[in-house]
Amino acid sequence: MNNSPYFLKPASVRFVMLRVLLALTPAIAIYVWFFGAAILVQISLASVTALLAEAGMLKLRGKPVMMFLGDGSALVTAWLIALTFPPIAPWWLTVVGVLMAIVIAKHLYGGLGQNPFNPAMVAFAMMIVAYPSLMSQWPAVGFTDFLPQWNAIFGARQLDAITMATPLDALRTALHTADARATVAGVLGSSASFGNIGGKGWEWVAAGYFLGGIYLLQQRIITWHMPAAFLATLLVISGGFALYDPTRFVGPSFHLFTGGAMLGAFFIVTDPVSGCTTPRGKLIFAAGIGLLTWVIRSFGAYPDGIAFAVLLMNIAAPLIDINTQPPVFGHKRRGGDPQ
Amino acid sequence: MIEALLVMALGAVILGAALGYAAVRFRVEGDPLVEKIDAILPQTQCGQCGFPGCKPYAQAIAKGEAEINQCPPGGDEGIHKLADLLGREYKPLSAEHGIEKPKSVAVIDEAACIGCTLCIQACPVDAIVGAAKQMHTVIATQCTGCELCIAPCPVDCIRMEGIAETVDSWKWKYPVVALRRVA
Amino acid sequence: MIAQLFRFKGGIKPNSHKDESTTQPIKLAPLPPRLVVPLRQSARAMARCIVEPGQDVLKGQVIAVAEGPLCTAVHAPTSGTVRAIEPQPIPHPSGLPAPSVVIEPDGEERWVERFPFDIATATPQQARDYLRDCGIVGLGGAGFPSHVKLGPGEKGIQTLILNGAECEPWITCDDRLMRERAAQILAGAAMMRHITGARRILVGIEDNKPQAIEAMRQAARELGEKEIGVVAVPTRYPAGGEKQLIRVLTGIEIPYGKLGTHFGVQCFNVGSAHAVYRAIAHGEPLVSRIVTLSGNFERPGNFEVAIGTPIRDLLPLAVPRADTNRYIMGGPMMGVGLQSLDVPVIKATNCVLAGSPTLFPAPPPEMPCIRCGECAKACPAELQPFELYWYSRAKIFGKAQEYSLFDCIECGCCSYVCPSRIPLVDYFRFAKAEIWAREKEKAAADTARERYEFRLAREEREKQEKAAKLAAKTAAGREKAAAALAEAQKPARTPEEEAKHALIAAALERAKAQKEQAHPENVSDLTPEQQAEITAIEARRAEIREQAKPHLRQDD
Amino acid sequence: MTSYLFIILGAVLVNNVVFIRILGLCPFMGVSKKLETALGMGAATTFVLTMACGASFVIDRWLLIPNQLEYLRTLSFIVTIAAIVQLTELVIQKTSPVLHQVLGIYLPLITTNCAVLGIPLLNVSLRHNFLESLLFGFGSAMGFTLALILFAGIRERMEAADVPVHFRGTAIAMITAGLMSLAFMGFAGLDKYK
Repeated sequence: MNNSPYFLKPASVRFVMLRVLLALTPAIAIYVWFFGAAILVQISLASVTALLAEAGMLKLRGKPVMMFLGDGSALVTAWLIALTFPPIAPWWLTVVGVLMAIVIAKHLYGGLGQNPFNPAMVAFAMMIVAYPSLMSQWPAVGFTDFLPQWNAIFGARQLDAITMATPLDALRTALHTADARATVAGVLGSSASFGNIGGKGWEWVAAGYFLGGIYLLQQRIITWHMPAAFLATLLVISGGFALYDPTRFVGPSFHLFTGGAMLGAFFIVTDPVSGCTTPRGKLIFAAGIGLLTWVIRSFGAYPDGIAFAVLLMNIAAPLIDINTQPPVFGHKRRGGDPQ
Repeated sequence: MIEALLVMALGAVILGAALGYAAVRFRVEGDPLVEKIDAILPQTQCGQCGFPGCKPYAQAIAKGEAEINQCPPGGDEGIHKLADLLGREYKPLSAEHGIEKPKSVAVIDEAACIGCTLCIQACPVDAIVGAAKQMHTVIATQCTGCELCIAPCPVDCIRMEGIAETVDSWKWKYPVVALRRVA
Repeated sequence: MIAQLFRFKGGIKPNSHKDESTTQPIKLAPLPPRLVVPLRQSARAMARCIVEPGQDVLKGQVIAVAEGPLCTAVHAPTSGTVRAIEPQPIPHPSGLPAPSVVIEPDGEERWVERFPFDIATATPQQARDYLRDCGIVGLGGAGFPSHVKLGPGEKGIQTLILNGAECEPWITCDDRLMRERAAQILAGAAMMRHITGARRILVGIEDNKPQAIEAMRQAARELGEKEIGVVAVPTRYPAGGEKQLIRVLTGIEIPYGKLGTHFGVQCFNVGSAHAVYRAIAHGEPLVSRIVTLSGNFERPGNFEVAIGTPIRDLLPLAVPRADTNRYIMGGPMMGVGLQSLDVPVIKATNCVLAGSPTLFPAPPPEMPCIRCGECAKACPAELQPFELYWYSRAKIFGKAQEYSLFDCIECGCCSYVCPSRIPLVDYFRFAKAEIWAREKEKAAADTARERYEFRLAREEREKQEKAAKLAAKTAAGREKAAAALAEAQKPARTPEEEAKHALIAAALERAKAQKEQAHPENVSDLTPEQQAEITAIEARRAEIREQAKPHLRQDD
Repeated sequence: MTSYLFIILGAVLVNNVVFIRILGLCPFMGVSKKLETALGMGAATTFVLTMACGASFVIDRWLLIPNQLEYLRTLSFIVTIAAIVQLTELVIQKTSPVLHQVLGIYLPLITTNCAVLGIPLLNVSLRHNFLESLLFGFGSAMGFTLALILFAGIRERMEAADVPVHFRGTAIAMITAGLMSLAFMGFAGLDKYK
């Protein structure tokens, strides 16, 4: 005997998660086109690990395994980890990352819906702090031969031929450590890894994420608040500084179409569990991530700041939520006086 | 060496003087904490905690002389509230002080009552009315269910009765979590 | 006449299923063999019964009178004989019984004498008292006493709103009532306007009921009044919620804990207006109402049903389908699941909904909340249901209250949209009930503390008085001794001393009596043998006491 | 001017006293269950730490160094801090009894809060002048307060989470603190930017 309401709208968590996975596919296709099929290996590896870890943790915690496994949330985490890790990272790096995400960041906090930190970003931050060099070896654009990539993942690591630094990393290293006369224009012109607006190849992957993001918006799975606030903040602040000193600060198009910006905007920042939930809170949360991303990219020691920015704002999310509660019906105007 | 001693002594004198002044200047009167503790206690005045009432128990807690887990009528929830207020660790209800029971009220079997007034004297909240050699009765709405009237009754005519659920006192239950059904 | 409509945030648009039951006109339901009239008809108060088992009653005769401010009178729905006054199951989520009057109809429908109420000469207070004694409560579902809502409040009422929105799926009793009795509804509204002194009347009807809107507009035209506006409001659940409808029609938002009267606006169900008309124009108390039978029925429709008719006797009128597995009183969003078909129709019963496993499938298992915010988008009270859920589930009620738990109107929108299929409203009901219970407990504890402290103070005072008395006595004794020494013979006691002695003697007497009573004396109604045995035992005891005397100073 | 800003920024974010220097963990774990108490503790620590930095600078520069008594540094700093803590406790007891009760054991524990001793000692080794010492102390205390408040925010929410039984309470709090520390590592390098 249940209580009212007695009929419900057809919707489910699984439906939401499957839509998210679907939205990721165009970007993955572009990824494969430019950087080879290694990413598919990583995605499979991460998915299997995530499902096994999820099942194991559910079993340990005495929850119904099949019901929760079917919700698809572990797959979303796994795919995001695979897409943020280098596609030629050794297999154990991905596996350990996924385990960290599922076991520590997700299930120790009570599983789906209860984790205060974004599991995928926890995995990324842990791995980049622990294995900075492994996390910085990315495949060179256009070098799509499968066998060397396969070897890089599972066997002997003959990497020099197939790797290069990511555009963000290359720019940061050049500006920070090279001689003081290095300028943005000089660096961008000097390396093959830079494309027309962002990193070569990466700009197209970013476009794929953007496409997926539009689909999620259209499906009303995410709201406009977070992607808009995140991208706008990144745009304004990087644009402002690029105008102020174009030799030292790279422009907004580079920031938006390089690294994890687009993936972050639509798939990571928008994670409802660990983020803010009030309309104003969402704007502050995403803008904060945008700002911190730019700060860490421009001044920090790590190549891409999104993971840390997301985690830092995850920490602040409860406080932001508490302080941005929207007014309740009838409590908006002082004392609720009639006109 | 002498300098060192002098320096330390000088420091001690100055700091001591400052502290002494502050102790006088910021003296605290009364203890507002007792009120806060007392507000959490259920006011059954049953004495199961080992103190002659809720207030004395509150005072003992405030002084740190009593544990927070000695109040069976307050139950688990009362202990949690006390732990929160005082920043102490939660402890399960101490068994020697009793167990948490559903709330009940005393009922006097009026046919058996001999009018001895012993229960009236025992009742901490004056919830029993009657006079010597007259029948006594419990004002159910005022009864805290402390059971203190049971022992003194020479004819054992007082018993505790659980409070029956009515449409007015009925509460919505915790939703049945579907997970357990599936699992 | 109303140019601007306002909107409320949130809300949902479920399939409304209205057409199933609107095709047929309202039919009169036959009298059942037995009527069960609960004494608890209005929301919170129980009326005091004034009839006795075996008594004959007439239709419309008062069987229980109002007591307290939120109570209304209860009347016999038909003529017949009172068979019992006893707890009977009532339509309540608890399924618990409540005191009810069981009436066996004689089938003659003999009315009490009815007099129209002269509203023109009566004061508003008299009119309100009259409505209370006619048992008029809100017929929209909550059953709040109408006479209370007609009270003037601080600023008086300017706008009277008639609620014909009927936003819950399946329910059509107001729709049919408006189509068939529009003139009477507006006449009732005009009477309420007279009582409250309101300026204008607004009738809010969801725009999926064009015939009802047309009927009401026609009636308003015939009445020739300019200050009655019939407004079509957008169809969106819960547009018929009182606060939501007031918001849509006037832009005023009434917060939790405030009444419409604080803002010069008051809202009544169209059925209530109809009942007011019947009461004032014809002197008929509220003894029947329109009930929609819809859902999994072969012949759904609307019926005029005597209050107290058991649901079981109602069902054959609409013929439930074979796979019907449950009945709901009210709509699918806020109704009460019936645990027994013996419960009667009460004044708040607007609909009996038959459900089947296909119509209302069992809820899928609850998944964890992913904080997606769908519920917050759907909440018409603009709450954050997932936060309320988060803390209600963990029983951290203080936090839930910080998130305005009590502003929740339990409309069910959040549960309806939740992708994790969480019965959110159930959690909120649970949390509210717990908080209320706790507040009650707290109040009881405060009373207990007060009484305990008073007792302590009294004991202290008594002790002091006793001490003072003792001191006075010893002082008097010493004086007496001195006096005795000085003057050999004197009249022994002054009147004061006399009184004191009498007091002491009485106290001694009492103590003695107490001591005697301290022995088990449950010895009445004994057989002679038992009596003899007791006497023998007592004698032996006395003997032992006697023997023990050298060793014991006192035997108690 | 910018150097002062960098001192504060560095102390609050980059070298956060709790997350990066891993100092002052006892009050961090103990007084972070509720937001209000966290704020109170943060305020008390800010006051004490700033005062302690100022006082210890004065003692170090004008008492210990002129008399070649640097070997008494730790000892005299501890005594000074203890006195300041005592003073604070008396004031709080008078002005906010609830905060006093809530801070409870932790208030005297500010005395042994390693951050409160560590920051003045760091001041000495970093050769800060008086203003820098004060700013560094204040900045570190702000970092401590920030950590405490953020942690309290998360803990208040986590209180209702379905954490596995063995990890409830301190265990999950430690893990959370670790992950927060991880997040703060993202600030690495900010203070070294030229």
